[in-house]
Amino acid sequence: MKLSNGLRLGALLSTAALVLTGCLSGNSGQGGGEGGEDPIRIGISLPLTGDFSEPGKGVRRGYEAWAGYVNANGGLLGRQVELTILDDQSNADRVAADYEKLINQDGVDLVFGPFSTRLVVPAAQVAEDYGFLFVEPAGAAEEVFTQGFDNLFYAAPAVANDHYNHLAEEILAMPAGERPETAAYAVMDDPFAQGTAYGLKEKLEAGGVRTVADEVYPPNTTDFGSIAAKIADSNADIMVGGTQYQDAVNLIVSLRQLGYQPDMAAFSTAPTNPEFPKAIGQQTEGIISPTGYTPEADYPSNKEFVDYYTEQNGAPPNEDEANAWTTGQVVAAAVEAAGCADPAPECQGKLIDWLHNNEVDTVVGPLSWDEAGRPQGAHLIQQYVDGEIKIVLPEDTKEADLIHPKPKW
Amino acid sequence: MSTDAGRSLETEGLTKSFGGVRAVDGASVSFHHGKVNALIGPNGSGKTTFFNCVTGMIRPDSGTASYRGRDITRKPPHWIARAGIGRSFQLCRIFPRMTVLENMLVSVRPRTLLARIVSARQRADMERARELLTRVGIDHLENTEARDLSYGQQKLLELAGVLMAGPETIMLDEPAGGVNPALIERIGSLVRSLNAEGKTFLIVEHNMDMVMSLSDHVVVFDRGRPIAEGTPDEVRADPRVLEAYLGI
Amino acid sequence: MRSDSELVTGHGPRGGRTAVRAARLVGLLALIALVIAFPSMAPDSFILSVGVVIMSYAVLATSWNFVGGFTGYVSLGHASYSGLGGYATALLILRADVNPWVAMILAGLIVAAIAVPVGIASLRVRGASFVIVSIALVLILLLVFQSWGTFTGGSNGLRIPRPFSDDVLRPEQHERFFYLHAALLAVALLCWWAINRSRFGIGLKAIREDEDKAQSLGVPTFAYKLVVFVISAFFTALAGGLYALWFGFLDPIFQFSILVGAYMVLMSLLGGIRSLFGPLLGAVIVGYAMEFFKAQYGDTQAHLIAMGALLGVVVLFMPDGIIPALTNLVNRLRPQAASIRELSAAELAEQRREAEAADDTKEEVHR
Amino acid sequence: MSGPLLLQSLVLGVLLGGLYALLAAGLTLYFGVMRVVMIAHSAFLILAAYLAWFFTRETGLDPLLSLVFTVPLFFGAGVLMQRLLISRLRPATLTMMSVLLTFSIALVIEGTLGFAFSGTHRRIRLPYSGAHFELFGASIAVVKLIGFGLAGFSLVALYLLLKKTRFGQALRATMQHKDAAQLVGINTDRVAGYGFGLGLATAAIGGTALSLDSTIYPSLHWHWIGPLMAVIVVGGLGSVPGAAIAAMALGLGQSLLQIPLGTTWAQTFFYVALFATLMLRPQGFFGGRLAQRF
Repeated sequence: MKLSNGLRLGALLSTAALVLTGCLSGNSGQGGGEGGEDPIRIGISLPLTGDFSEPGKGVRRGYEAWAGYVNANGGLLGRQVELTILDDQSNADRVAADYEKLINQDGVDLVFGPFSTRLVVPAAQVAEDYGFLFVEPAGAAEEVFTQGFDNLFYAAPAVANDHYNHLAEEILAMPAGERPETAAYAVMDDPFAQGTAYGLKEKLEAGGVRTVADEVYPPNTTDFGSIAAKIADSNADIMVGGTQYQDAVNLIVSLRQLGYQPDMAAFSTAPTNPEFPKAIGQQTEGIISPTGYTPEADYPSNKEFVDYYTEQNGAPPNEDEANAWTTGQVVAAAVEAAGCADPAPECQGKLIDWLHNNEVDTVVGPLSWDEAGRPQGAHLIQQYVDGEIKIVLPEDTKEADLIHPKPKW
Repeated sequence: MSTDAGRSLETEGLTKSFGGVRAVDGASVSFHHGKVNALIGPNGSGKTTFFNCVTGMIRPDSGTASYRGRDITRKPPHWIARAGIGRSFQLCRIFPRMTVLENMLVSVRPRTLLARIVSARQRADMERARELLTRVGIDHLENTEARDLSYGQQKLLELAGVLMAGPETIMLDEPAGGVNPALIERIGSLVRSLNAEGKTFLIVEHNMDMVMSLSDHVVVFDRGRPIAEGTPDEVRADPRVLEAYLGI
Repeated sequence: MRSDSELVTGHGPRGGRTAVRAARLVGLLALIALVIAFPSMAPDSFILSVGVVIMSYAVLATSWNFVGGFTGYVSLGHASYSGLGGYATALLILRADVNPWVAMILAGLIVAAIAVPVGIASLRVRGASFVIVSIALVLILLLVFQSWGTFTGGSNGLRIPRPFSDDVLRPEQHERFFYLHAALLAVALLCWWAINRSRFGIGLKAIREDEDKAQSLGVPTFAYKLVVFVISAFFTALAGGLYALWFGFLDPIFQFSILVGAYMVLMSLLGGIRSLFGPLLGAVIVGYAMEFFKAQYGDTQAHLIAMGALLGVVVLFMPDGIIPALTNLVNRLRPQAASIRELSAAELAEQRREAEAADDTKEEVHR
Repeated sequence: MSGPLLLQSLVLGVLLGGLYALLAAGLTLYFGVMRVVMIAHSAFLILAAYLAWFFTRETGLDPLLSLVFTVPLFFGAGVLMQRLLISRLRPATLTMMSVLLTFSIALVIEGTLGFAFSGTHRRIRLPYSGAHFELFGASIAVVKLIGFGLAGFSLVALYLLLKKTRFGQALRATMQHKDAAQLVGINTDRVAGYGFGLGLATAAIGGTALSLDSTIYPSLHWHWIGPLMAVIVVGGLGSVPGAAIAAMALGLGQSLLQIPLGTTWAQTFFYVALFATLMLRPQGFFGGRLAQRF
């Protein structure tokens, strides 16, 4: 009792603070790297654990494949690239702290974006504050582009609202008898998922397709009985799901349990997941999904990517991997053009300016951006045909014909 | 007020049942102001439940309780405490991780907001607390945590804490339970001297020697209601009491 | 517990007392000096940002400890109040164009007002309902803030403009916010200290020890619990608002998260809920440990397991926290600290408390 | 709102309410025997669902067969948990500390599931997952009916156990008045242990039922614990039939409210009911606080 708390606490805290500053700053001061021999260090934070971990891991595979490919082919500006990937645990506070750490302590030369719209905004803020170029593989929702970031670029063909553009055109061009008249929407309360479904809804409503059901559900909903009941009750001609993955699976099962059979069913993201056909089985036939990427696309760099990735990982890449690779390609193009890759504001400024004014050829096609970082394209539309997912729209790249109405599920 | 001079705690048809068992069953009792009252009865006759009903710890199902003519039925315990009734608990309850002195200071009743936020260690309160601790004989332990006291010391602390609140009437639930004869003697003499200073007592007790030597008025409980009352001698002579205790 | 008893300036030798006071003053000054010096000691602005986060945890844990430490009521849902504080601050700035600092204070008051009905609902009955309501409130707020997109920004989140002009660079922002958090912490600690020594505080501690007994001595337990609960919500909301101003982005799933509330509990409990500086110490330890383990072990789900295990160990083996445990250790090592305590006394008391609960029952059963 | 939709929602509400009822009965058992708010109940629910999924993945057999292992396993785990962990807590602070202890167990389970199976959403693929039949224009999914049947069967079994057996009598006595039970010679410690075991066994059954018709992921338990807490408060803490009735009522209410309000707002129904109960009738609407009935 004589040794007072204050003193003891003071001592403890000072020790802790010393240890803290000591341990955590162990590997600082390696930044810069003006000399040509040093590798170019690239910092990335990804959700490797927690709710977004599945796509997060896909993005990591894409980034690692890209780095491996670049290093095997002479590097960037003649320097090897080295990735520092941190886990943000699917948490916004962490993602900001991670970029803070990458930029300040690990002294990275460049940063790549994280996964998920919910994590892109806080991460982009940190990058902007330090003047870093911020190219991101996921974060397609409109909100990402209305925050006034001038360092942000989305490395995919289209923002969420434009994903279904080809499908909307196709539907509205159908002859009166075939053309669906009513539509039902079931949308996860997530900026990206809402962007895709409501982008289509807007266009269909403008074209005269009535909305007869519009259900929004919280992320991580698992009971879709009631939502399915309302959709089945509306008996809409087409069913649009603004979905991620598990929700689409649950929704489809629930709809089947109620015996609802739409003429067309479109879901975002989920059908492109390789787990999807395993979970749904034969009933995938005719399900439509937009995608920003297909391994079959004949863009110049795509074949190398697919070959290299398949060789490394034993399976062809998916959209997440492709978007990560695209991010690498976009940044690499800017770096090659600007001739620099270091954290200095002048260099990062050059990279940003260059991307605002130029087009980059990538595995998802040529990309260019408006001043807010929106890419100026549309997604391909895929459909399960004979158990395989195939491109059906637009006309010039299709691998199979659109099946309409779709078979029963 | 003059008509209320002799009135203390009174109940009318007080009833409380637990899951169909009537612990207190329409008890109508009155106790005498300024006297040492005792409430006795066999185990399970509802004395403690009765105690808890009148001090607001348990809500009675029906009936009324009043103190000095004021209705106290279903009032919260702190309200009843402020009306002038202090109580101890069977088996003794103190605040184990607070010091003896802090235990005493809990009983201080600030009335205004300002009085609540001033330091608890007001000179006047501390002096009164020390005085009472001296009176019960544990003043040397004031900075000890209450859980480190012996059981007897804890009982004395509880009594001192009740006194600190300055009640007119003090209800003691088995003050002699589990303590040694010397301490029983000490508690007895404390009750006597406090009574001489004008405090009313209401004691639930099994120790017949203590009851008979201390009390002025005895109420006998059986099956949740009073069956006899009077002076110790009258009660002792009452055949119904014998019957209740022997269970004939 | 010792920190409580130390406030009693007892009969001890006068010299010893002044020595204790001097030592305590020196300790306090050292702590203040350390906090003031931290930003200049930090080698880079990442460390500084970690400092801001830990400071924010310390404010949150200290705020939590108003209700947890004084009354012993454990709230697992204090993230409700920090989240509401953050959102109220942001919405006042964005929708009503209020000055950020005024907005933060107003937000604290609004949340305190919201806490009143919540407290009435959850504190009227003892124990279990309080915990259940605290958890339920986080979950309901998550749903509401997620769904009510037109007002709260919904799942898109809400970006909060900087309170300082754009030419204040990020490291400078960190430094300012570090000091702001430290100032808020100082106010919260001062308030805790003032309550701890007041008559109000004595009543609250009596509630923690034995609520029935406190009531029988005239302590208006419900009113006391409600008041301290509202104070706790107020400080938690200020902490939430200040953090929101620093972080600049709110997303309902991270604001209204049970885990955030659980961290507050873990930190307070670990440090010692009955000590003024317990939550602060807990926040430093847990905050540092989180950074350390993440840096060492990276991407595993293990942080959840570690946190769960740590909480379980604290609850089972060290419910009083580190500060009392250390004090006991120090006391035991010093031979002159002879205790009057008979070893069995505490155990006896425990048994009696258990038996005590039976008092009404016995009567019933014996008939 | 059309007639068939209303009927369909009623059917879905009843099917959902059955599962809630079983799980709430488990929570009530813990609270009854030990005054413990068992936060980890839904974590065990998810654990059981994962075990069912794992069982089916490894053996290819029907997930219902996993009950043969999980029910005894969970029963044993419950007994051990009560005897080794909960009973160590000091009675004075039992309610609060048990919340923290069970909370920490929930975190450990969630973390371990994430560690072992990653955060990926899992779903058992059943040949009959989409199967359904029509009843008065409403369609009833076979998997949901199996889940409901399991829940109903278990509830009836639990009811009979509590009502008709000596052990049930002892358990009820312990729930109503532990000290009284002790005084009449019941070994309340042992009974409390078995009560805990029974509670966890309901989580095993519920988890298996859940796994038939839902995707599962480690953090799913947060989604369940809130509504379950609301159910036991509305039902009256400690009352098994109260909890079952409240579960049915709230499940139906949520299902029907989804028609006008949408999914998200309908979920708040549970919490609104919780707050209303505490404001208006803290002892609960069905059965009373620690009801003596049953």
